[in-house]
Amino acid sequence: MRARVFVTLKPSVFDPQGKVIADALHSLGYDGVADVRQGKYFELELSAADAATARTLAAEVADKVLANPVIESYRIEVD
Amino acid sequence: MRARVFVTLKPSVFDPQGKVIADALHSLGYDGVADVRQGKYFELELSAADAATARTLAAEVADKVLANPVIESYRIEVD
Amino acid sequence: MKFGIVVFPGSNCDEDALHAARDLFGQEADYLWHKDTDLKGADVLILPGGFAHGDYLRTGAMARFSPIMAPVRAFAERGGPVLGICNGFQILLESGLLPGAMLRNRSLKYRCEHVHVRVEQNDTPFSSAASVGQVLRIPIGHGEGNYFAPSDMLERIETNRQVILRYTDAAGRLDDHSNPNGSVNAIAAICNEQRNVVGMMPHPERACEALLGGVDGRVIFESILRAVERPALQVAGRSR
Amino acid sequence: MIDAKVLERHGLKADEYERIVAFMGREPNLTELGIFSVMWSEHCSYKSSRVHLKTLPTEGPQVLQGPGENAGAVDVGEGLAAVFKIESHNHPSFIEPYQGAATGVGGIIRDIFTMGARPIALLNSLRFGSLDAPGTARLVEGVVAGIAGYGNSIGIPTIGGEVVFEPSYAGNPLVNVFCLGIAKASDIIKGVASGVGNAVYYVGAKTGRDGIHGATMASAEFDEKSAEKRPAVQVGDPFMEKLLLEACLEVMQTDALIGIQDMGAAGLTCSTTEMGSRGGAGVEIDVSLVPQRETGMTPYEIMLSESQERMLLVAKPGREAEVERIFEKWDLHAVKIGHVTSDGMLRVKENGVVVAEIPNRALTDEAPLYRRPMTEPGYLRDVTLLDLDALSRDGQKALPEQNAALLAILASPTVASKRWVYRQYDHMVRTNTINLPGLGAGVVRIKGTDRALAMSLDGNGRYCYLDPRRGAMLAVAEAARNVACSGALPLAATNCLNFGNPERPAIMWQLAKAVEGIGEACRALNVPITGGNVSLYNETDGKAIYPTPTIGVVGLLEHADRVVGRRFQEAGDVIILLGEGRGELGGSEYLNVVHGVVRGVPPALNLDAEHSLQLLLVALATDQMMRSAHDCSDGGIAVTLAECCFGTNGIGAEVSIAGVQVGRGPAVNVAAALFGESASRVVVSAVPEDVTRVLERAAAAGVPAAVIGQTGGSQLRIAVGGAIVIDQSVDDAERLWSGAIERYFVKRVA
Ligand SMILES: Nc1ncnc2c1ncn2[C@@H]1O[C@H](COP(=O)(O)OP(=O)(O)O)[C@@H](O)[C@H]1O
Ligand SMILES: [Mg+2]
Repeated sequence: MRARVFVTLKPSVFDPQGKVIADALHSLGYDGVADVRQGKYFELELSAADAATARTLAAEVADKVLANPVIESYRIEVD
Repeated sequence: MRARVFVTLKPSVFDPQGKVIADALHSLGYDGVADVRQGKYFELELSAADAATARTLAAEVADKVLANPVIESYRIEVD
Repeated sequence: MKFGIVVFPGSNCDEDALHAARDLFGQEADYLWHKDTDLKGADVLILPGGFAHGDYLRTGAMARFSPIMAPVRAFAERGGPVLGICNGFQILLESGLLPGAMLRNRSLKYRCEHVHVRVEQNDTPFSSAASVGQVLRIPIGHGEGNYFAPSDMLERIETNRQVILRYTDAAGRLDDHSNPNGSVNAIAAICNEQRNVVGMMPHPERACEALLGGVDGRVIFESILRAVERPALQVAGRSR
Repeated sequence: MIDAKVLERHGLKADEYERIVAFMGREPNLTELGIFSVMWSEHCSYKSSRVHLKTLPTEGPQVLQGPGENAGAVDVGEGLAAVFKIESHNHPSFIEPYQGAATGVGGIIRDIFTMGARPIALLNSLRFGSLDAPGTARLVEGVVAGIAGYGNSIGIPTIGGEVVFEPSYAGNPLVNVFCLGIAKASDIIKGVASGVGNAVYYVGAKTGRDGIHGATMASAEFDEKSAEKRPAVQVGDPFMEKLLLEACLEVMQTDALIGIQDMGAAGLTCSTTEMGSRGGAGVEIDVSLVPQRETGMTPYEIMLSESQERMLLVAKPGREAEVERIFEKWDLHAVKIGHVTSDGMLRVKENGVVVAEIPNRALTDEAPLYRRPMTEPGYLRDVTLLDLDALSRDGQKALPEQNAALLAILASPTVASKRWVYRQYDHMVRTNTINLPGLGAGVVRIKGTDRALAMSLDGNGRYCYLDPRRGAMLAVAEAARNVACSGALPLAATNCLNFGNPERPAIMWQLAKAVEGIGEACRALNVPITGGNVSLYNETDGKAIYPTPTIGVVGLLEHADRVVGRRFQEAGDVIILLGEGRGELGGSEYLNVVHGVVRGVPPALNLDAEHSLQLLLVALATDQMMRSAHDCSDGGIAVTLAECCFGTNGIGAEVSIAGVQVGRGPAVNVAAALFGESASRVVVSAVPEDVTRVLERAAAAGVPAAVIGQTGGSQLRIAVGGAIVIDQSVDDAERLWSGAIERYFVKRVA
């Protein structure tokens, strides 16, 4: 079973990477891009019986390891 | 309008980060996690008339800046 | 006194810390392997710089799970002096022994160069030999030293006088240009509320010999010697 | 099944295939063909260059290990050896700048610790197209980040190097990386397999499909089809390498090993073959035992994979458990994949079934060896002609004013400060670096001794384009001179030969002449060649790069604390010029930057004079008579003087140098005096009390020496033949010089 975990900086946290990319895009003339935020994306191969167990496992792993609660929040998708 | 861009290493490309994370999870006892692949995740704020234009713009930006075509591929979602 | 230098897989300033403590300051010093579970009777702990576990995922993110971290935590809670340098600082943040988190440098580039830092507080075991306002010239070498704390946390840190070093110019003036990584409030080093655990991005062990271009880092080690000789300082009276 | 197309994909020529069939006495299967293709590739076999490399001087009392092993080694006293080598990663870096450069660093580091040495310093020599050209900045950014990403993480300081920007490298950048390590001379380990039945171990990263045909790719020209070769990209894992480094050095302490070798180009194939042939033995492995990252890998893929961070080692009988235990400590699993045999064969099995069987000799000694035809390139007849008076005459244009010319050169990316580059490298880790980047040669002290090692990489493609032989000699001279300027006695050299397609007689001629020049200079300057690397086919769409030999020289300082840097120390010091300027402008930075001309013959080089100069520099440093020393290279004495003032918080200088007569126009003669690049010159500063002694020493050494001025003030003032022609604020000039590269990178994605 596969879970996808999206880790993003909390809105209140300045995102240096997103900022540099946005600047670069503007200097390239992409003014249509108002803002960029960069996050991390994880694909987890899980040996779980059902989606629910998979989600719980993914959430535990995200809480404990993949995200830093001080600056980041995460979202999980299971399929 | 918002576009989400997922950048992942091509399947054949070695992902040292994913490997180390997986190893760490195993040493923490999460044997249910068979494999981990790490990628990048971008949220783009776009001033685009409609979803189609937004997607085109996002794709162009992904090609030019967000993804490294040599080792990475990407997926786009627009909402 | 005895230094314990914690070695994680990927640490790379462990030898430098040992060299400073043992060869330059004539102290007993020993490595503590991350799989160890006892501190070999160390009086002071240094978590050295490097790229523990490759700094993959997040700097310091995986080191905090190493077996050694349990006794390190206990040691810190007993008031034992713990210094995290660079990656060691990041590990202390990730393991919650210090408040806040690190972001990529705002330039997104690794930066290795001498910078100036101003001593803000000297009632910690790692700054007691310095005077408040003193400006030190010490090298940095990091790609993720952009210190961040949410506003409420930051306020607590400032009111508790937990900021130990700030990036300034050579004259000790704060200016954005002298901030090498974008750290909030130009923070280069902080301590915990008990003031016995300190994390700093600059590398004092790289500034202990004239031959290497500067000796301003010595004051950090001299502070440790004092602190441990006179334990009174260790629990640092005025902290509330 | 093996038709012309298959051969072409394997970079094998028809006659080479016939050779294979003749040797095997049968048609090889595809796995065997793949093995031959990588072992017979230019990269692994040196088939075009070997006959010339053989002429290089490789011996001397200081040499502990010459060419042939994973790296060379020299005696640096107190029972210690300096182990060093240079390696190119040009093609991979062009295809994927970050990973290409990173894996290049990873590879050269493995070459060093494979010898049992602890790596303590990295250098890199980079060549790119013009920074103004589209795409260059992005390439530079990727390469520099890749070098930094790997070196910083593993904790080896990058203490020096060079960066050059020339249109000729636009389609084919050069990334040459150098690593130096320290070992107990008695503990040096070799890459041999011996002792029939001894276990052959595999340790490190798992094997994937990455880098397959990297070695053959490094031996083929670029063209629009290069894109197809992209799956070859390898990803570096510096963390894995750090574990390997520590674990291997720990294992080597136990003397439980017979031999060890890293898997670099041609991976498992090259390491098994070379270890076998060095030990006069054979190696038999079973690929099904090789740890694999991907499923369904064929023996062909496993044998040719160039996955990074892998080592092959042979353990002494009865010591296997000990070896395994040490690797386990570092969470590495040493896997027995085969054993040493007596039959001199490389035998590859899959689940016990033989899938390839080739005599080592066929892959090594019997590999093709070419004396390729050479002819002097026609372009030389024209480009060596230089009429200096034409510079000002044609179009009646007057020469630019000299101050403007100086600023233009200082702001040209090749001469400008490389701070933007080396600031991204951790150059202080290990707390040994006593000459930081920007101060000339890189210098690291050796802890536990009073000693230090100085090292410098230098090369000048433009000189070599105009005269490969002399250009190569000048490169050796400059590298050794930079080392001597720091006070270190040059001990030995390594070299990386970056050239075009050797199947073109003109290119082959350039290579041969360059090797001749290297050999002659190394003999005269007493720096034997202990190893190196050859990178050919550096062409894009048939256009070759400038012939570019990169020379690395390593020197020894007996007293680390007497190291000398390039910067002036204090106002009031006396400035002395060692050597003589002859106003040679051929191939100079001045002609290139100010006039857009690449013409003439490079400066003359008297090797005996150069050697005396270098020995004098070492003596002056040892007796602490010079406070700074900086050689005159790109941009001549004017640029050298400016660089001596930079980084001193604005210490200026008042200097007066002799005029020269190279043309009719007075302006040209002044320019030649200021910017001419005559070799064997060093600008030294000394306290007034020492000046007489310095001059006496120079006279005794037969080195021309003259007091040319004094440090002080905030201006750089240079008079030629009595008339002041340069009058510059040091601060302004330094601002321009420091920011010249940086400005190309603001607002760029990292
Ligand atoms: N790629 C690089 N990496 C690290 N340091 C570099 C690099 N390129 C140049 N430097 C440093 O910048 C300084 C100037 O380089 P260069 O102009 O080539 O010196 P020189 O003219 O004495 O040969 C030297 O100290 C060199 O080590
Ligand atoms: Mg140079």
